[in-house]
Amino acid sequence: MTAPLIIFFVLAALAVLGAISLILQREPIHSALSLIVVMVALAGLYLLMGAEFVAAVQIIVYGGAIMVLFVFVIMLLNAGKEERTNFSKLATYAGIPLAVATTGFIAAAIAWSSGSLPAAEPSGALTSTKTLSLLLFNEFVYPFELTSFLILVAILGAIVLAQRES
Amino acid sequence: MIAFSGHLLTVVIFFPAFGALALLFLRSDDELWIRRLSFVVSTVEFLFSLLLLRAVPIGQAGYSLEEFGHWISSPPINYHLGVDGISLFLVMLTTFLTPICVLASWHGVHHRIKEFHVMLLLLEVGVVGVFLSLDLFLFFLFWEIMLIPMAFLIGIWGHERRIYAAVKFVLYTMAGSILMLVGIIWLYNATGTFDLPIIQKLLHDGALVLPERTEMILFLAFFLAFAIKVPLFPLHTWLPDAHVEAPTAGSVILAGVLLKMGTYGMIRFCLPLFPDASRRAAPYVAVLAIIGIIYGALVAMVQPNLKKLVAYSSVSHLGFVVLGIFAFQNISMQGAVFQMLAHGISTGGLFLLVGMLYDRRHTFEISDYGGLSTPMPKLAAFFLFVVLSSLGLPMLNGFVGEYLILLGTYQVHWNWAAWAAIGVILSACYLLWSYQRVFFGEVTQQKNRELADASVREKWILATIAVVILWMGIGSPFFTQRFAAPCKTVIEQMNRNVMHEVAVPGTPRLASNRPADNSTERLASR
Amino acid sequence: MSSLNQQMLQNLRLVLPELIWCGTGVFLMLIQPFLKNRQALTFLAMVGTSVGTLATFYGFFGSAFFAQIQFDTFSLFFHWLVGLISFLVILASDSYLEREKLDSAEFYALIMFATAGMGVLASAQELLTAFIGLEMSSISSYVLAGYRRDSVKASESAVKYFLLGSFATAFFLYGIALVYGVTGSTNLVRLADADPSSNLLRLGLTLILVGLGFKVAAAPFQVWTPDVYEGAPTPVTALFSAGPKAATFALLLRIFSTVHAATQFWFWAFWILAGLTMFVGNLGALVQSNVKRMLAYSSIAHAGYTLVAFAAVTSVRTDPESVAPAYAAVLFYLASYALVSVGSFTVISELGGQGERYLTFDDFAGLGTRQPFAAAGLSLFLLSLLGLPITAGFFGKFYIFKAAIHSDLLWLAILMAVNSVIGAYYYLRLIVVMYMREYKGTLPADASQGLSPTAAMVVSVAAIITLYLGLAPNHVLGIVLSQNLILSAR
Amino acid sequence: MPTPAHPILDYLWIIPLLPLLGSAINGLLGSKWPNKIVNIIALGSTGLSFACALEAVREFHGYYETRHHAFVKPFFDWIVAGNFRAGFDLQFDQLTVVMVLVVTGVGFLIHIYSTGYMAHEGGYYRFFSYLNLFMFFMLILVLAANFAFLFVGWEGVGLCSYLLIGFYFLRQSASDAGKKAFIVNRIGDFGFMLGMFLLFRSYHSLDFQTIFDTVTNGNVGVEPIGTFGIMTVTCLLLFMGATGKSAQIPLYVWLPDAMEGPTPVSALIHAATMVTAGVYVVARSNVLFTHSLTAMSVVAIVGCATAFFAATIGLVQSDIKRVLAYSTVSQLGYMFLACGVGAFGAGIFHLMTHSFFKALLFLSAGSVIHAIGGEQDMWGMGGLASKIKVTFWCMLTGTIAIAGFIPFAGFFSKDAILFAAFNYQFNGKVLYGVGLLAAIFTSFYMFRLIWLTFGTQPRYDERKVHVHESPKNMTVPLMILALLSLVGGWVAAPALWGGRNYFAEFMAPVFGGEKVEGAEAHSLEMILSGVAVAAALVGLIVAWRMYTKGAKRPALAGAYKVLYNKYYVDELYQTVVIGPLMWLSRNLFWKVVDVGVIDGTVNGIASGATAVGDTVRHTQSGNTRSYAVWVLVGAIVVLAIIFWPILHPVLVGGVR
Amino acid sequence: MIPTGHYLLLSAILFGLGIVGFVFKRNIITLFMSIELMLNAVNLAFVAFSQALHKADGEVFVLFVIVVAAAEAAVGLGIIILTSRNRRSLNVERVDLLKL
Repeated sequence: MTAPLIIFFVLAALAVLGAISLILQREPIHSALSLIVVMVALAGLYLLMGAEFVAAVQIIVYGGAIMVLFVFVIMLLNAGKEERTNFSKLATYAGIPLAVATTGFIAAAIAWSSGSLPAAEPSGALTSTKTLSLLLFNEFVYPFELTSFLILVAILGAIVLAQRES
Repeated sequence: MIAFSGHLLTVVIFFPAFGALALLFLRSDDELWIRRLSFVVSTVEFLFSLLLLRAVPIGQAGYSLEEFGHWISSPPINYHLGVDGISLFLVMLTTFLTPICVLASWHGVHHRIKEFHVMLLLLEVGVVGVFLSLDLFLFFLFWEIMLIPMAFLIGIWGHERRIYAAVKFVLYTMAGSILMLVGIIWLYNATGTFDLPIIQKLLHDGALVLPERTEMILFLAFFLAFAIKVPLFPLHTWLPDAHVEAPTAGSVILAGVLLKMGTYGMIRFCLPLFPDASRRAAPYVAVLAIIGIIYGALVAMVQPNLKKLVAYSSVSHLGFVVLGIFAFQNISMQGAVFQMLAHGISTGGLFLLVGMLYDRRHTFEISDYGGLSTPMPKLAAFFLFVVLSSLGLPMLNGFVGEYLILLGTYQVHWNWAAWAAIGVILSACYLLWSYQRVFFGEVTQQKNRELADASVREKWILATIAVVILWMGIGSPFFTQRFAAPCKTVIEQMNRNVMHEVAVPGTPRLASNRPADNSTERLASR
Repeated sequence: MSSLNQQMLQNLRLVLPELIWCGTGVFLMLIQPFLKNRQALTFLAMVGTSVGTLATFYGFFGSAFFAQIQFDTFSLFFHWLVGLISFLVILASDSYLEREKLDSAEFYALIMFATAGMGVLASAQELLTAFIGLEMSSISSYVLAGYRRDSVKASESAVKYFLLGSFATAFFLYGIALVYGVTGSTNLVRLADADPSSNLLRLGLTLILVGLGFKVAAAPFQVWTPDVYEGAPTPVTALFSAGPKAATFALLLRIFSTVHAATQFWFWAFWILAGLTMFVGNLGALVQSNVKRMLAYSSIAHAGYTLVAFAAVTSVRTDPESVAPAYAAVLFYLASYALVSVGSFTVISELGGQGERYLTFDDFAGLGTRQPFAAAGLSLFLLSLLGLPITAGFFGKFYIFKAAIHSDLLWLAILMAVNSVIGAYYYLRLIVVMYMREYKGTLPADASQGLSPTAAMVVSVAAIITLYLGLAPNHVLGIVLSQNLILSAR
Repeated sequence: MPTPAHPILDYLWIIPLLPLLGSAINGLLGSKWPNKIVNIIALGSTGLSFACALEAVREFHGYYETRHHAFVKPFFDWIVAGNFRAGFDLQFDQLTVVMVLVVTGVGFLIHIYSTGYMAHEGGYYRFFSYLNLFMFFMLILVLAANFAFLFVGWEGVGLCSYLLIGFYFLRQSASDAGKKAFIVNRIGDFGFMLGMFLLFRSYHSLDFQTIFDTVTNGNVGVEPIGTFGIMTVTCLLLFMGATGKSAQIPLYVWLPDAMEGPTPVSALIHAATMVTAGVYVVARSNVLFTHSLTAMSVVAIVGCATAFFAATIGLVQSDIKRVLAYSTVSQLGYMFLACGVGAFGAGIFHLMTHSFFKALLFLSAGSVIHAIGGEQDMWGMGGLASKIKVTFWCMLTGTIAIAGFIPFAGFFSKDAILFAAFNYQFNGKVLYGVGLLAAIFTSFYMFRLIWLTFGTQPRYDERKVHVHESPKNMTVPLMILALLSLVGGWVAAPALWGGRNYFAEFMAPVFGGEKVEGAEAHSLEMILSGVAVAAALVGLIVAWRMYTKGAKRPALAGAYKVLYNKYYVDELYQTVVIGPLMWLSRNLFWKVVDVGVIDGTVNGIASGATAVGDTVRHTQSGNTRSYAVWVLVGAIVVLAIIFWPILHPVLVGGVR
Repeated sequence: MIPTGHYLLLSAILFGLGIVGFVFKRNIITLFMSIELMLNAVNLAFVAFSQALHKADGEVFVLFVIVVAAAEAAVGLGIIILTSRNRRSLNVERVDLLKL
């Protein structure tokens, strides 16, 4: 077993555990922290694959900005312990099995056909930020510009929704 | 006159719509002028339809006054109109009954008078359109359009359970017609056209041969829609409700014309387009028709409600028509067409009369009447006249149709005719019994003692109906000679691809010493 | 450099509508502090919408931005459609916003952005761009759904829409990822060359179907629809039921007409979704007592009808030449439904009274005499939904039937016929209530006295177009049937 | 083609048209007119019609001399469809001569009588309108040249019968009787119509001449007895119609009830003319009937049975008109018996004489009822002979005539029938025996009627009832009819002493020459005549013994009760046919099948859809978590469909 | 030498856990976190494919996804705040006024 593989498994385990913890924690704040763990683990994996810019963005924007927003809202709303109500009979009895079944389905399909995938690229050749930016401003310039409007929408939406009645 | 001579059919179809439009400009509390205007419009419309009479030469099988215009290019839907001997009289029946309905509603309809007449005229547009369309799509369009004004007539101006009846009417009809739409589209898929004459020509030339199963399915899709409209047993239960709840004018149009759309559809579409399927289905259809004849009559006999009784009598009478159509005999086919017209007049007349009674007493229960001959002898006389026409007294219109149907049917299926003829007995039973209970005997209820006899308006309505009844009963060739050729054509189209001998159940023994005859009837019977 | 500029300008011409719509949105936001006049804002928004829509004439057929965008008759059609929808919704919102005392600048801005998103969806040739477009319209929609901040129902509507919508988006995105993995690209042109037997590709497309199926409210992904539609401000509901749905269908059509993986299994998927959706929508609507919610269920049913045409498109029995009418059926149906839906929700929005309180069937009793115009308009729309001739809905249904039968989907056609009859029942019920029942009790003082002029305009426009499409469907059909559509999609 | 030499024959329609005009004028305008004007219209039209008929007969005489075939003239088309044509075609031949004269002549007399009888009734104009209408239809019936047009008259007279029976519509029993008459007739018409259809199927025409010529010239074999060939079926179906119209078993039940109508109606319609229409049709179709021995036998047996059966009921009836009604049924039976045994001429002869004396009897009975103030029960009469002498003598004439005493009309016709029956090849003796028995009964009940009505002491309250003789306009027709009852049979009289039977000879062109009678046959006829007169005497004597003195209404018991209640046939029909049919219609067809099953299914579908809709609605729980699960369900469904090729072997394999 | 399949499987598992979280959690905020988890799984898949295919555009997609996630977070949290203000509860099961 090579080192990258070991690292992979460690990070993968971390991510999975973080995700499970996210589910099992009853305090929202704990869940949020668990999610951050997942994100950090994923960032590690990105690095492992050589996607350094993405890894950085993952940490900075995702782990940093977005999750801070979550934590902030949790604090703001003073969200207490999650109450585990079971009003939905369907979700209570069929929810987890169906979720697992769906996952199993997807996972099985992927496992089944991963052989047909292009050969896996070992970590090494890092994707340069330049390549990314060229792509971003050439091929993907239109969606990129659209995202600016998207963010504008988000800002507008947040303002509209969160403002107090005058 | 010259200006629209090329578009007479368009004028006949849409003139009432303009009348309706004109009505909209009247103030809605200006009752008198609303009524007058709609009467004038519908009368003028009737006069227009009389012009058609001139345009349909006696003995001509094809369509006259054809109008053709491209409407939608893909799929090719055309504004294709035409009139032949069969549709001619159905159109005239419609245009004849509409002014009468306006008159009949003069005092019977009290609220939303403007809307009422608008709906009546729009209904006329739809019905006339159905009869004059030669494009399957156009036909379907008018077929559906006419539902709405009818539903409104029932639902707004009807009686206690009017909403139930209106909804039932629409849903029943729609259930059938939507399947017909599927059938029409399927047929289009097979032929690439909605044009009826073209499809007929394709079938005739053998350019189009529908597989057996497809033909049957298509036949059923069309037939179901028509059978519901007719209504054929056991699809008839919308009819009593619709009739009982509808206002008089609604009942008259419903019984007089709308039911005929079903039988008209059978003649115009089912038989010529799907001859083999029709032939295979005929025994089953005939059995249903016969059940309808007898069953309708028996149920009519025990109805405590006068209007329901007339409604069930329609089930019985229309059973004759269906039987006549599906006997595939020239004679019975002509009888069926004639019966359609006759039933329109006489059952329309019955509904008018029942409506007049209702206007006075506000009840349809037979038990609330009794002895009405004493306070209203004239109305009683008219009622009896119409009853007699309905039960098929010779020299009145009801007889000719029934007689020809039975005669024609008998030529190939004596047992069908024999069973159906029981209906002739039963019709006398329920009609005379109900007439007796309503008009004969002592007046039992104080309220009935003071009832007014027929007013001048009512007398005019009834006299018109009576004259037509008599005329149709005596001068039937005036009618039959005009639709003889189209009927014969239908039969011929039925027979064009008879390759093999189709065994006709129940006839052979008597047929043994029948002289040879190579008329069309013989062909049809094979 | 200049050639690059030149090229850029050419590119921009193709996205001009979106730019104008977004620009109007930004402009509205900027001017909001200075312009308090609601009607002026409405006017501005309408000008923006119409100019954006008309800007399509400045464009040309072709692709732009490295084949991210494909501008063809198909996208032209949807640009006009969403433009028209937004125009009408904005017009209809005017009186609503006044009555509910809501800020209009943000509202219109959000609609503008949503419209731009739908425009992107309609012309996207690339899944990622489509995703951004989808998100633009979705995120705007989430906000619009909760725009009545003080309303408990509206916020619930927003939260449900948001949570479930994001959930579905995740599926969609995952699907894109898988497609990308198989084809090495997210461009639909490349997708066409992909090996249709690849399981990963199939999985990806399936997940995309789940995501988009959610957006178009196909059963069993329809669950969010009634709740969200009911809770959202009615003009917004009008928008939801017409715009995003149409745009998402556009994308779905683009994807699944491109995929050569049109095996019988896609066909069966659409078959079953269509059948389920029709039944769920119609049967659900059958038992509603709230008109708005009834129309929400009905919108599910209509998505089902549209899916019938999808089944026809993907049917293995369909030969390539004859797929065109099936596309046409989808497009025509969406157009006819969208107009009718906007029209009917507009009437509902006017009649609901402040806080949308008078929306039960009983509140509609006697409307025929109380408000003849509103009742007549609503009736016309209901009849179109019902599929009665001389309305747009009839031809919509007709073309779908035709497509279905052409592809030998007889049973699906029959199911659709059965559903049409079920549908007829509840549409008629409302008409019956309006015209044949008297209003019981006294009319509340704050109940609407009549349509506002703007709403009346919306109703008139929608009614006229409904009738126009019902009498002369040829012109619109000519557009949707033109060759470009097929060529570019393939 | 006819020449101008025959003004009436060429315009033959004038004969039926006149009464129609009279009817229309009176019916439409008469309500406001005094009786006098109504009289003028009604009598004028009928009288003119009678005159025209006479002229037509005269012209026909000349016509036949030169052409030797019936006069047939089509006037205009009535129903045309395909190869079917029914026209307003009129025919005039020897049979028509008899019928037209009887109808117009007796009809005219009864019209006159009615002006007196109905003078004080309400609806005077209506009555005459109906009566004229009846004349019209009856004339159509006898003049028609094809079956379809004959059917017009056939149904039309049924209608008039309905109207006139129910003339006193305030009485429930009257309107019931009218309805019953019409419906029972309809049952017969059912057969008649089918018969017509079968004829058309066989001969592609309904014209008498075409059909009869085809049969006569077409080498159509006679269908032997016991077989049911096409001819037999046709004839039996036609005969079914005849049993309805002419009140034969099993459809006779309407006629006794028909006595609810005014008495002149009973005389005209239910004695003299309409009820004989069945006989007329059978006679008219004699060409057909003679080709089927089975049908002939059936006709004979039914006729004979009816003659006997009705006579037995007549024995005990207490209502004067009912006695006459059953007598009519019985006499009609004789006529059918005659036809059945091939003696069509005798049948028509009896038809004619019967129309004289039965009209006479009815009118006299009417006169009695008129005199005694409306009472119809014979047990409430008695001793009237001295008070209403004219009526008494007329009635007595009629009674003698019907009983068959020589030389009255009835004797000759009945004798001819019995003689023909005696000679009939299949069980002729039995038919004769039963017929003779019926003749005894006839004589008995008729003389019983005379004694109960006119003999002994009054049984009514003389202080309350003022008996008075009827006015002239009633008694004069009586006297004319009495005369006819006496002399009406004399045209056939010479046959009795070996001379010519003028009547039979006259009818020969229609019925074919009757069998040439040898001397042996002649002596037999003499013997049988004697027997017949003896039989009448027996009846007379028994009646005399029983009713001359101290006659009292007998207690209802035993056979008497059965007879009095007409063998309970009405009750039988009621319980076996009508009751169950109504019950079934109401409780099974309407309430169970229609409302329950069919409408139940329809509404069931609707409520089923609503129920399913409710279920669908409840999946919409409002809980976002549930919704998420639904999305998953959808995802799995779609995944399962798409991956079915892979999934399928896995799943199926797993099951295995 | 890590096969792409490994990454993909991990991505699938994380995606699945996101689904599980979505149907299991009740707090709206954590529900939303589950969605973020799913988006992260998608990102992982994109990066893995991108590396496997030697194409950088997969990573560009990740950037877009992150931006979209951010936008969603802004709006989503706004909605959550609104809801909690209106309903005084963050339990998604208690937000069930609209139903049937």
